[in-house]
Amino acid sequence: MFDNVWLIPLFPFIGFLINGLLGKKIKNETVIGGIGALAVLCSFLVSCKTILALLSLPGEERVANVKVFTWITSGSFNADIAFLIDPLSCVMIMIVTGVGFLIHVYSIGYMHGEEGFYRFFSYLNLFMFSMLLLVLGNNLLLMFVGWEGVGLCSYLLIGYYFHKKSAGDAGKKAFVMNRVGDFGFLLGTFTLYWYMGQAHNVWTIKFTDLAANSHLLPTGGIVTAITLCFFLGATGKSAQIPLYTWLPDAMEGPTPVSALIHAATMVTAGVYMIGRMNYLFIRSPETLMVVAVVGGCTALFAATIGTAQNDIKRVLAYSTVSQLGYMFLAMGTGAFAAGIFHLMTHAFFKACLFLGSGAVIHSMHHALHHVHSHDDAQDMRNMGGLRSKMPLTFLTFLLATIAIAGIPGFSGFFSKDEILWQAFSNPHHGDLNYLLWGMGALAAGLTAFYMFRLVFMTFFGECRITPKAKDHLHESPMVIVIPLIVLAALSVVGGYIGLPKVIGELFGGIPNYFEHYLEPVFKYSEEYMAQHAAHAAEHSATLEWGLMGLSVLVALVGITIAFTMYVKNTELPKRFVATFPALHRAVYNKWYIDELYDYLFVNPCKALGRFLWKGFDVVVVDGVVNGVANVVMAFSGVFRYMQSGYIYNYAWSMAFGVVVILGYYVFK
Amino acid sequence: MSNHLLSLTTFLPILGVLLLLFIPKDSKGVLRGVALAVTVVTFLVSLPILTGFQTNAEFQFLENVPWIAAGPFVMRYNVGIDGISLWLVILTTFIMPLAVLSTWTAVEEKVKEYMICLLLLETGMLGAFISLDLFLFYIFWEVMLIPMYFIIGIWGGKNKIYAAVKFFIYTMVGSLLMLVALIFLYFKGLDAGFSNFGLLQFFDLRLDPATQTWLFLAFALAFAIKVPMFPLHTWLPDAHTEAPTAGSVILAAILLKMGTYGYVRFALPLFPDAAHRFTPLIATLAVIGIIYAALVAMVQEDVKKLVAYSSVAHLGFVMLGVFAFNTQGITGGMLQMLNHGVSTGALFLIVGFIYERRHTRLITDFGGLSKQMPIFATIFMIVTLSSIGLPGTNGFVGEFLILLGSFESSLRWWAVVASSGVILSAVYMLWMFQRVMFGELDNPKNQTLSDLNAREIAIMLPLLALIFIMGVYPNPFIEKMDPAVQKLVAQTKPLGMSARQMPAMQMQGLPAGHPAIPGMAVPAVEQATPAVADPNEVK
Amino acid sequence: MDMITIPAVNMTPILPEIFLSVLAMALLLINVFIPSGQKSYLGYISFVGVVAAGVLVGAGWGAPVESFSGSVVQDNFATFFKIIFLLSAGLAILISDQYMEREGCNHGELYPLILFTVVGMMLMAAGTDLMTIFLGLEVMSVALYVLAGFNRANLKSNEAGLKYFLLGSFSTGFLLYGMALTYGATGTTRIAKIAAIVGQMTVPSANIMLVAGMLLMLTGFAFKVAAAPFHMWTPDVYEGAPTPMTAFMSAGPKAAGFAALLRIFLVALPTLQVEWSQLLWVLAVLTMTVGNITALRQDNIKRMLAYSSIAHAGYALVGFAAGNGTGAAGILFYMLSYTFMNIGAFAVIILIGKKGEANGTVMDFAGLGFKQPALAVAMSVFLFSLAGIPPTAGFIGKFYLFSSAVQKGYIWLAVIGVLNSAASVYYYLRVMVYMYMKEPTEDFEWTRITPPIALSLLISVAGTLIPGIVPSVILQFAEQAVKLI
Amino acid sequence: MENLNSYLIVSAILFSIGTIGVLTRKNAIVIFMCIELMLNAVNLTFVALSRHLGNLDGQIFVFFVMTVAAAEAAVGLALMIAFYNNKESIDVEDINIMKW
Repeated sequence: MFDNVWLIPLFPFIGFLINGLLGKKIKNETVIGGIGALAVLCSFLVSCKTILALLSLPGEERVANVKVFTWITSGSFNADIAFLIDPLSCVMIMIVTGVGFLIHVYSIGYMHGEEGFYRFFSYLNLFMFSMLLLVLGNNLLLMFVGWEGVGLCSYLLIGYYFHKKSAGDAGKKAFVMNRVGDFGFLLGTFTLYWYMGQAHNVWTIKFTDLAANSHLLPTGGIVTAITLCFFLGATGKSAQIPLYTWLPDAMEGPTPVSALIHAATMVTAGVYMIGRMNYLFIRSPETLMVVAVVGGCTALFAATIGTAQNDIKRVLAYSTVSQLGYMFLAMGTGAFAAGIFHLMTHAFFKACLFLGSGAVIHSMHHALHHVHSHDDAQDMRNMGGLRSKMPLTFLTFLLATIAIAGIPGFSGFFSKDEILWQAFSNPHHGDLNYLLWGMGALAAGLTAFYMFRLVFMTFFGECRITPKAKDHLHESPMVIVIPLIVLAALSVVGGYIGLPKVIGELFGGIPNYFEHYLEPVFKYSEEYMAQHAAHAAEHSATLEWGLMGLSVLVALVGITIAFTMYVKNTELPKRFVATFPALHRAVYNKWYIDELYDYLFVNPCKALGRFLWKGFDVVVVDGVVNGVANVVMAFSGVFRYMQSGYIYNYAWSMAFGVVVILGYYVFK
Repeated sequence: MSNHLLSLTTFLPILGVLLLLFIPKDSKGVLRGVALAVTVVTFLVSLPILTGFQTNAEFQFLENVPWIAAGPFVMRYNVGIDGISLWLVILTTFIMPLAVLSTWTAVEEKVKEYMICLLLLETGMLGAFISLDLFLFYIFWEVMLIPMYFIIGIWGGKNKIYAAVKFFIYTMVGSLLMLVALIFLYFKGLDAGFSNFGLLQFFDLRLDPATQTWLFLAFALAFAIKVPMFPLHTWLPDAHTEAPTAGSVILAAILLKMGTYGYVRFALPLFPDAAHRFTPLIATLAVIGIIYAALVAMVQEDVKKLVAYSSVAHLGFVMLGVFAFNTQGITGGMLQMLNHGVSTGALFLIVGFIYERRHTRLITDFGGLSKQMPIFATIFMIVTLSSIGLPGTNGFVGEFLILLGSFESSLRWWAVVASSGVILSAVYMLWMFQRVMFGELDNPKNQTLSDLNAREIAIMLPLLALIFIMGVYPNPFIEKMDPAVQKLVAQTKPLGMSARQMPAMQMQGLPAGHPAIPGMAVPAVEQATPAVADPNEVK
Repeated sequence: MDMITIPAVNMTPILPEIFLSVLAMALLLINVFIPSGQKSYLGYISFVGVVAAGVLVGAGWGAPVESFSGSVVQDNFATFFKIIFLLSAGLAILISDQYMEREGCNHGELYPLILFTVVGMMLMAAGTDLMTIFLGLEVMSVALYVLAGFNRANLKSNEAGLKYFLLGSFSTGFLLYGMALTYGATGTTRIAKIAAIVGQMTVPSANIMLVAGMLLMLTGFAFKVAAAPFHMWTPDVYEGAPTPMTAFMSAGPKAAGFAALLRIFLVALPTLQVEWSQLLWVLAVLTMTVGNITALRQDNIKRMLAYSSIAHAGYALVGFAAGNGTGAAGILFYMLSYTFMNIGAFAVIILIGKKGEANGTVMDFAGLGFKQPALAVAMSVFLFSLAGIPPTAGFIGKFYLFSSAVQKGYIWLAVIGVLNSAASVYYYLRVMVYMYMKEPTEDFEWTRITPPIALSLLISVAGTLIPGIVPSVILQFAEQAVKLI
Repeated sequence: MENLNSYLIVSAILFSIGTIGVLTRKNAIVIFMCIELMLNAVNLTFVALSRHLGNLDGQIFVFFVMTVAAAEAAVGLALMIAFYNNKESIDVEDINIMKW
């Protein structure tokens, strides 16, 4: 019944081929954009059909492998081009194609008039293809294909404005950091394959086979190694500490790219991957702890940086890093469903935010261009008061901001609160739970602060560009606004399919649909947890209500501070900077992490390379080679001068030979 | 006819040389055309080999006729191919027309001699791949050197003489020692009742470990120089930098394969026990090569040199795979040999294209070419990605199987280190790509560059097609070579281990709930020992 | 009155020698009547004579025929070597004409002298008595001294002749002394008898007189084949002698030296093989190494080839040290191919050279590759063959020689040999570097190739390439030749 | 002929004197005379041995040596004259244009 799932990735691929090969000839933007968007729409429709088909099955049967052809077979190793359909992959394809389609539509308007319009759409379609492979792949290797493929598209799209050096640098940085992660992914794959094979003669990398045999795996030990490797992969792709620095730089790409790749879909691949292999992760408490701590730290750490950035997209980028941290926090506490839930709601509101910011930038750019100003169209210090100029954008942006800030009733609240509650009450990490919750809650406050800071700086107050330019500011065309509205609506209502238990009970026992839906995927982990957890999960409705209130309170405090600083008393930030200059400088410069990495990795590598080349290759290796030659040559010189030209010398040599030979044999 | 297909393919280029001799040297167009036609015909003639090849482990298209018989020596013209050499033969005939095309306009002087050299080279290379007689193989192996020496030395860059002589003597030293080993092996064979240099019978000759060690060392040295393996690699960057495009392409795509092919066809099956003994050493050198070459490539200023170092790294992977001694590793190694031929060949072509336009290869002289040369940019990008082993391209399949194979074998920790090569390859290739293609188009000389012309695109298209075909659907390639690889795996099982089946060759499973990471080291070491050195076996 | 009965002597075995001697003497007479500008005709006549002698020699292939009470033999071994001598002489005659004209010393005596040399060499190869061998050696040497100094007006040539003469006579002293001691130890000079007597000794190596005799003979021949440390005359003489004579000297007399060595050591003294094998092992290594390494730094191409010829003597000694059938056959094959490749190379040198031995450096080959492609290709073939790179006769020869060492168990000797080969590649390649990879420094003035030289080049190239690709026939001849000794 | 050894010793001494002469003298003619001395030392050996062994081979050999020595002398002196013509010296110190 899932025979045609292969169409899902195929459509975007066809779109990619058409636009990539013929785009330059087509020239017509509407056709190119149309083809791009249509391809994704078709995928979306097939995805809808697929998820409906899936839902029509009973819970335990909701899993299917669809093989297209055999890809690699070598000895015991086998990898197919085959797709896995289960609730998890279905929810992912829905997000990817759904949000993807909206962003494609948006791009038609946003990229209007750009040089290489066709290139953009072909890359975007290629990305969709890769992402769908990643999500649908039924084995580790195919997932890896998508995994690297999205990395490539990310690279290409970040470097879309390739004539800007910063864009190229950012693209390369993203790719390389992803590769570090991929290194982990590969090692994880190898170790898993090798271990399962040699220990239990299960030579497979197919997810369903692995899941079926996961009971063979020990707890901890080798599984910790495997999962840590995979987690390294996840940190690369999903921009977690220590590999997060590429994501803010990735904002060099066009805004729709940031929305699609660097917010809604690609960066969540790490989360998806952990969800996909939950049966492995649950077997290693150590890894879970690492995941949770890294997630929590990233959530908090990125949030701090977000508070001091002035580039509108960078704020959102750090916000993305921070929100991804939440998802990992969820995964690390074994709340896989909650993590995926947050993944979904985050896709809605963060896509909305990015697209909104794109609309703002677009408008700003347009206005500044008109007056030939070279001011930065992305710098919030140049914005302000856009509320009146771009009402629809403002409204959608505000809704999404409220959602991300975790105000009750909006989607972000439900998903984030679920995570915080799980962080506090999960049975895995003991006393560490308090710290995890604390980090999460504090990050929530900071999130509310910097998001509202952004809103206030952008949409409120006085417009800070020249009045002449101001006249050119205007609302974006409908092709841009409609996706915003759809996404804003989703940000508001998207949370209701996963109501927390306590709230659901309040409204007469509405179940957590989302969790229920994903249950077949995580069932094994749930059961395993129930048996092996370090301590019982805490279940106290009162406590949950209390914590919920607390987190809302923290968010409100954040908003209030932002309001005070950026609307009421705009002198405050300056004073704050004056009071704590070092702190501000550190935060503003992103805690100097990039510099640290340069110092620790990049420069030593280059220096080592240079040394090995000039020092080792040229001096030692070639030195030996040429040295041997020179020694031989030196001997040549010596022998040559023995040839003196005098007969008696030659005669001496002969006589010497005779004497030595005779002497040796006669007297030996 | 069909039973002489291999000879026909091999010696067609020689016929082409005879033809060229009668063409006046000033009619350059005719000379080029004839050379191209000859290589294309050779390729077409080689296709029936591919289609007629039966997928099994046997050697096929055999020809075995007397050649030399004097004193104790009997050499026969004994040729044939199996799944391993099949692809290398096809690769050779496939690359040659492209190589001829690549210097269509770049080589303006001494065209006749140039084309003659290329054709002679083709015969030499094909001959070496199909030889099943050790002596015949050696002859072809050496004969290859001569045209390549001239190609580098005559049509090379400004430091061509140093590069050419270095190339020649470096290779000579290794191969002459191999010659001694070969003679020694032959006399051992005579003692065992063999009557000629036929390779296949020697596979059954299980020499005593000490002898194997010495012979293996001699063979391994010759092949290691050709591969080239760290630290014997320094001739390669020089040779590549100085050689004309076609020279570099052939050097990278085919000539280097001689080394790895030598291991697969000769060093491993002839001396399996010694090969196992030296596995840790060779794997270590291979891994050092991967990392080392990547680091050095990163800081190169000359694009061609960078690509040359990347070759060293890629072939490090091949060596690692081959020395995993299991199906995946060797299959991966073989695939990677083909991949490297395609991708690095393509990279050298690309470097040739811009060199022809700008007469410089310094990275700093470029920048922003994407704007001026979009088609070039796209092709360059694809090839770059193939070179760094992006999934979906050919490079990935080979690299993955190599790493997987070596991870399964005793070379687990080597595989771990080698895997980091995938990071480094991305660093140096993309950094280079970025500096050449991205950024401002600020150099006025670059602002007038023209994009690729039809000829150049025509050269690249087959390579691009292969990059994707081999990446997306590598199974036909694997299937054809699989029986031969399986046979090789069986042949190279060390004594005393043959009872255990692959992949049960791996050490017995870890006990469930084995302690965490530190525990992993224990089985790795345990397992490495039997393959590494069994003291009783040696003495 | 008693009649002196002349014993019946079978003259057939020395028919070629007689023929050549008579021809040479006749030429000396004819020379008187030929005006000085037309001495070339003597060359043509002698070339025809050499070919005719070749036919006579070739007819002797088959079962051995002894004569002069067993002091001369016509066997395959001798025949093979005689062919080599005749080839070297023939080629030398072909390349002499143009050179001698240019240097203004085309005296008619040249050709008879070459023929006398050949007669001497033939006696060396055919001699089965120390006396015959000595006689042959001296006939060869005395003629060679003159040939080396043939260009009377040229100081270098004078010096070459004088040096060769003094040192050659000096070495003759040792050789003779060795022969005397051997005679003393065995009571005979007949090789077969020596073999029989030495074979009966219980511990021949304890007989100091015999051992000393053997060693002294070895040193004497080592001088002729230019083995270190008796090689030092070689570069100077080769450099100074007229180029065609250098070519001749490097091929023929060297082969003759080996012929005598092989005959004496393998036939008369096989029971002492342990001793001389050891010694030759050392000599081979020393000779190869000194020759090759010194050649690396030579600019004068004749001198370079002189050192290279020392090195080649070293390779041949490898086969000799092995002392087995393969080694002996290898030497035979090698000497034959060396004749082709070396004389061929010297022919090219003659064509490059200018009056007064000018243009004799490696640098003067610059740009030859594309000015004279055919000539350069020929030179490349010779050089590749000298370097031992397939598919040339030089490679097959080296392969055979090193194989014999391996067969004998002298692996290290073979290893040192191939390493030497690798080093030698450098200086051979250097010539090719100049030919193909450097631009000519000045306008390249081209001397016409005369038909004789063209013929010699053609023969040399064929003789270098064909045995390289299909060596079977010649190798089988060589194997047969050494089977009898 | 009981005391063969004394003949042999004498001839060995003569041979050595000749050799040392070759090595130490600088005049080409003198060197050549030393070589002749060596050859004659050998002749003495041959004759003594021949007498001792009671066969004539050694003595025949001596005839050959003497003949050859004569021929050598002729050629040698001719070469020296040719050299002298060009260089006006036959001192071996002067015979070294070619070296290295």
